[in-house]
Amino acid sequence: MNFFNVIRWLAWKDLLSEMRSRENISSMFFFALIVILIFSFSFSTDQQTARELMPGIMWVAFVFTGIIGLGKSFTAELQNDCLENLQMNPIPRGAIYLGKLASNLLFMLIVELILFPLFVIFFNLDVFEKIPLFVLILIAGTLGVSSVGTLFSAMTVQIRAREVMLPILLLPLIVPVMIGAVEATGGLLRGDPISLYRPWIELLIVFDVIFTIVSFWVFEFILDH
Amino acid sequence: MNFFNVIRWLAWKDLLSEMRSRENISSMFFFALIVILIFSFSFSTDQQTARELMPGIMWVAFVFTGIIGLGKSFTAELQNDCLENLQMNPIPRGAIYLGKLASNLLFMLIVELILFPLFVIFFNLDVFEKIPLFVLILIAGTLGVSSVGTLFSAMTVQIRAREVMLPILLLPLIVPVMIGAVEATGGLLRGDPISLYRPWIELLIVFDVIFTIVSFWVFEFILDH
Amino acid sequence: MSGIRGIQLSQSYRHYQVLKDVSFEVAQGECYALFGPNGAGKTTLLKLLATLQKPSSGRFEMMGHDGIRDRNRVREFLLMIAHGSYLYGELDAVENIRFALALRGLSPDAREIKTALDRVGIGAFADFKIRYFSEGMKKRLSIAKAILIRPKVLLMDEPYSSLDERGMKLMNQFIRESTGQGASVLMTSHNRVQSAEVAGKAGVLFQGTLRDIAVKDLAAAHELF
Amino acid sequence: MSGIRGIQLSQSYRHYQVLKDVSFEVAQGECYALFGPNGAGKTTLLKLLATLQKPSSGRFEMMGHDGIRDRNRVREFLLMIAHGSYLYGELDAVENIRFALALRGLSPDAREIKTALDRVGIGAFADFKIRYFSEGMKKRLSIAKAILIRPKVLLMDEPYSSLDERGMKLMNQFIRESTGQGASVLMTSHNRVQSAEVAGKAGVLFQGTLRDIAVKDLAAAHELF
Amino acid sequence: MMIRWIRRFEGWFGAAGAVFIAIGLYYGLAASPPDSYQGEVVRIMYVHVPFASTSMTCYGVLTVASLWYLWKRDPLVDNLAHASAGIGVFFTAGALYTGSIWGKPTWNTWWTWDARLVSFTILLLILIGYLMLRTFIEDREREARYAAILAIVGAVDLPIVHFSVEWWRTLHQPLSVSQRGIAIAGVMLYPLIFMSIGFYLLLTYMIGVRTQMLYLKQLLEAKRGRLLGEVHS
Ligand code: HEM
Ligand SMILES: Nc1ncnc2c1ncn2[C@@H]1O[C@H](COP(=O)(O)OP(=O)(O)OP(=O)(O)O)[C@@H](O)[C@H]1O
Ligand SMILES: Nc1ncnc2c1ncn2[C@@H]1O[C@H](COP(=O)(O)OP(=O)(O)OP(=O)(O)O)[C@@H](O)[C@H]1O
Ligand SMILES: [Mg+2]
Ligand SMILES: [Mg+2]
Repeated sequence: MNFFNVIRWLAWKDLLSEMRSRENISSMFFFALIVILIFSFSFSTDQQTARELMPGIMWVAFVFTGIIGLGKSFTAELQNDCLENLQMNPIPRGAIYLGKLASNLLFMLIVELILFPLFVIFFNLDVFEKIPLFVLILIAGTLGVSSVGTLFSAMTVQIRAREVMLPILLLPLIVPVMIGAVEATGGLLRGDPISLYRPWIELLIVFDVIFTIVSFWVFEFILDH
Repeated sequence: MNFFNVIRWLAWKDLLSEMRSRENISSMFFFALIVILIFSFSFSTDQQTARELMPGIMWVAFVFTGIIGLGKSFTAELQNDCLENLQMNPIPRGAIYLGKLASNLLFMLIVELILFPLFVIFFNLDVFEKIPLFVLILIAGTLGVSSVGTLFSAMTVQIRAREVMLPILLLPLIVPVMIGAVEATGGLLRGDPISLYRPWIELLIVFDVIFTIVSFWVFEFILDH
Repeated sequence: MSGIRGIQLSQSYRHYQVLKDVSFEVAQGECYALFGPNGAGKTTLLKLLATLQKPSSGRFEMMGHDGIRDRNRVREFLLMIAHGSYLYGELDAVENIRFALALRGLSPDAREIKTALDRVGIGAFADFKIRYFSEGMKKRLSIAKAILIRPKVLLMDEPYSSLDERGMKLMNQFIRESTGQGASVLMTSHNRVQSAEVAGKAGVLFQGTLRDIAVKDLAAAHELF
Repeated sequence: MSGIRGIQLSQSYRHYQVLKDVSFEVAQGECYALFGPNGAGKTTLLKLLATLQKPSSGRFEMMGHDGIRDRNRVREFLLMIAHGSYLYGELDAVENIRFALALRGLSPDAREIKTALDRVGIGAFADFKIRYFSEGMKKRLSIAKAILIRPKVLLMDEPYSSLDERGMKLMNQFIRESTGQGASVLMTSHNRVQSAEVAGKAGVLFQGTLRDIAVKDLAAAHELF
Repeated sequence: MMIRWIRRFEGWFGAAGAVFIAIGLYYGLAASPPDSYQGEVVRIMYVHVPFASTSMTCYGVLTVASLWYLWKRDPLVDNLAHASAGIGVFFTAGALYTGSIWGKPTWNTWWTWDARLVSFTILLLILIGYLMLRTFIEDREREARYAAILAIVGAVDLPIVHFSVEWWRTLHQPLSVSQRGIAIAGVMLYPLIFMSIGFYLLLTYMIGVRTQMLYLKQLLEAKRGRLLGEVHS
């Protein structure tokens, strides 16, 4: 059984389901939008503070939205005991991990990229020449969240209280990712010289690499006794 | 069939399940705790700003925690089709609503009261003589969230994409509650004269009354065709 | 006054009409067995009668009451035993029974409950959480519940499924007892042999329409549809 | 080399030992029918063999491979048909089959799939989302999947449940075909009549231990346990 | 009954709407002078204000139709509610869009956390939530029922959102720019009136067409269902 074939089929299945029901992307998008509005409401006292808080608001909204998407990713496998079926099949566990990671990452990135113009409008940002770097930070931060997230999502889906356990376990672990992403985004938007926030981007990339490798490796023990 | 008996039994059942598994309260507690930490990380620039943001952080954390609890409240009824059973039984729909509202409100309040001392410590607050008023605001805000929340939780649990649809539908509607609660809490903690934030408390109470009545009334159409 | 009377019931789903003008009658003290191929609409018919969904057209009566207008009256008579067991995982067998009966205003004493559980052969598991019950054990618990409730109208979706042989006998004994006390029983089944033992009347649902057949034909070898 | 060989398999749950030193053997081309009262541990035994959980003690072999150490080998042989249908609600019948087969490295052409669906009588529903399937229709789809996969080891938990009579015949035909081609079939059942038609060997699981019985006893009237 | 009524009159509404809007545009873009403060930018008003008020009307129609549906369970009324929500999204988004275009030159920002803007955004979110809710329910009857409930609860909520937000902002800080003081007089009033009437006629036309479309789609589905039922089982 070809490793990459399994990844491809798993991602195909998730994308097809998504295209049919349009559940995840549309609902994640609106969830994020509403979270951003609620945050801006609750925190922003004036235009200036709002802009300062914006990277934090943005990343908290992305992470929460991501958690919702991650949670659904494996609960979808619970219907009709599909998860048991994956477990019983002669496929490498790592391929399952990567397939799921691919679809999760894709969904999150799509949502984030749709949201981005809204941020520009809401917070009056001026970023057009910084877009490539911004996208890099976005991808790095999102991968950091979804690499561990996919692992934990597979784990928590098999226990009681799953809806809560995913954020409880995941959030503390990704604090460094969040800090890195918030600082890098903040630096970029403030127009700091790149040397000031470059370490944060490097931190993000280091985390991505470590988290993805470790998760890939331990995933085996989650879907198998 | 006695109306109040049904309320009592429904709440009894939820509380007993909770005492057995200790799922909701402990997990809601940790979730809220982590959310607060994450927020403090992502937003706090200095001690002063942190204290100003604190009412916002607190209520956003409470509302998100509440949404998690509300979501579980009715998904618990999905196992073994219990919700269908409630629907087939000759009990007034309003009693189901109030029974569920009671247990939801109770869980949320317990979590909030456990968290409160932590706020006092984290943010160095000085509130001991203001506790009665604070508890009033807490109850009023929480009832506002859980009155519509219980209604929508019963609704979204019966549709696809339920995990996301609950916050998507609920959050916009409870914006006034959040504003009222944040402003009232802020005024109280800053030590403003009560006349300044009294309108917010009144807003909360008006909202509670209207929403509980409306939800009680339309709940009938959710559990029955 | 007949126990259940369906009058030209039709049900369409979005893509698809499942039931077409289905009419039938189950007298008090009678058991009607409904057969039909997979996907014929048997479960759908039971759900209509259980007041869980509204027929697209047509109406039905139970004990002389209109099933749509007076549905709260009808709910006092009927009990459904279906694939979902209507049990709460965190409560034990006795608590589940107490709760189910409380919703109907009944409060049996401990001895009665014990007797019923013993009768269905799960007395030894009285204080086991339902979460640990096997499929057949849950079905048996449903019978115990029905024994204590003594409904006037019993709707059963594949009552024999997942019961062992002794369980099936128990089920038939219970059905005979119920009809003996004047209850109307409507069941769907794929098990001709067991159904023939208790049915007083039988029908086949095929291509959306219901055709009565003779009970003695159930024992015969030829195909029903 | 036997198809399945269980060697002193035991399984304990927290409170309670369900299986005690269960040993048995199913030759290639043989069908073994497992009976036992509700809660005897039949499903538990199948789950062990399907590599879904690890036995508390004991071991088993499939096609000569150790079921615990070499479980990835074993998974290439086995297919389970259980209460959960392992189908994705948003995909249609054909897509579900494609996906399931892809996980085993198979890619049937459209004609093959069509033939299999027609054979199990749901050819007309080939492009229906699984979400709309009735219980029996899902079971039939599982048979179609098995026809295309042709596993060497078939584990079936109550294969006849929710199938109509034609469906049961279909199931038996499929089992006979599989054993004819050398597959080993292990099934649990409460339906003696149907099982007797295909079983070459039978056993009763009672109070944790397995006792072999003669297949001709299945047709006899006396009780098995 | 009602559907025939709609079919007979909607064309007239559409045509009349087009005429009024054409006249309004002519007056607004050509015949009226630029504003003394804002210059040419003020002309956005002639679309912005009608957009804003028609979208509020849409929510009004949605609320009434929802109450009516829960009371009478007439599927056509549900179609009306569904249609007005969909059209409402269009007009609300139009108001937001024209508003923020107007905001850039006058307030020097596309967006600010002002009372009206926020409560209006929440209106849009409720409408979108309403449409999403509808797509996530298979069963026709349940879809209509749940959607009606959401609309009603939202209708109770919107005034509260509006007023609370207003209090909030006015309690703390003055509005960044007060635009309420445009003297609407004479030459600027006429195009506004024409445009508003035109927009209302257009709204009626659009809701009529959309209601009819949803109604026919439902009929078609039912018919197809009966046929499929014969083919399949
Ligand atoms: C995104 C931005 C905006 C939104 C969401 C918005 C929304 C609204 C709403 C809801 C109304 C009320 C309609 C009614 O009561 O019938 C309105 C009216 C109005 N808006 Fe805007 N608006 C925005 C930007 C602006 C800007 C930038 C200006 C002018 C500089 C403006 C000027 C007006 C005027 C003059 C009226 C009519 C007078 C009144 O009823 O107060 N709006 N707008
Ligand atoms: N929500 C739905 N939307 C569309 N079609 C549905 C829905 N629910 C059921 N159906 C269709 O209605 C038909 C009847 O389903 P039903 O569950 O009543 O069958 P059944 O007679 O109980 O079959 P079985 O013996 O397999 O349990 C099936 O073809 C199914 O696909
Ligand atoms: N996770 C668990 N924890 C504790 N006990 C369990 C667990 N799972 C199953 N059991 C117990 O193990 C026993 C066997 O369950 P199993 O589902 O294997 O029965 P079964 O033979 O398949 O019965 P049925 O014919 O009713 O399906 C039951 O008494 C059940 O209560
Ligand atoms: Mg059925
Ligand atoms: Mg079993």
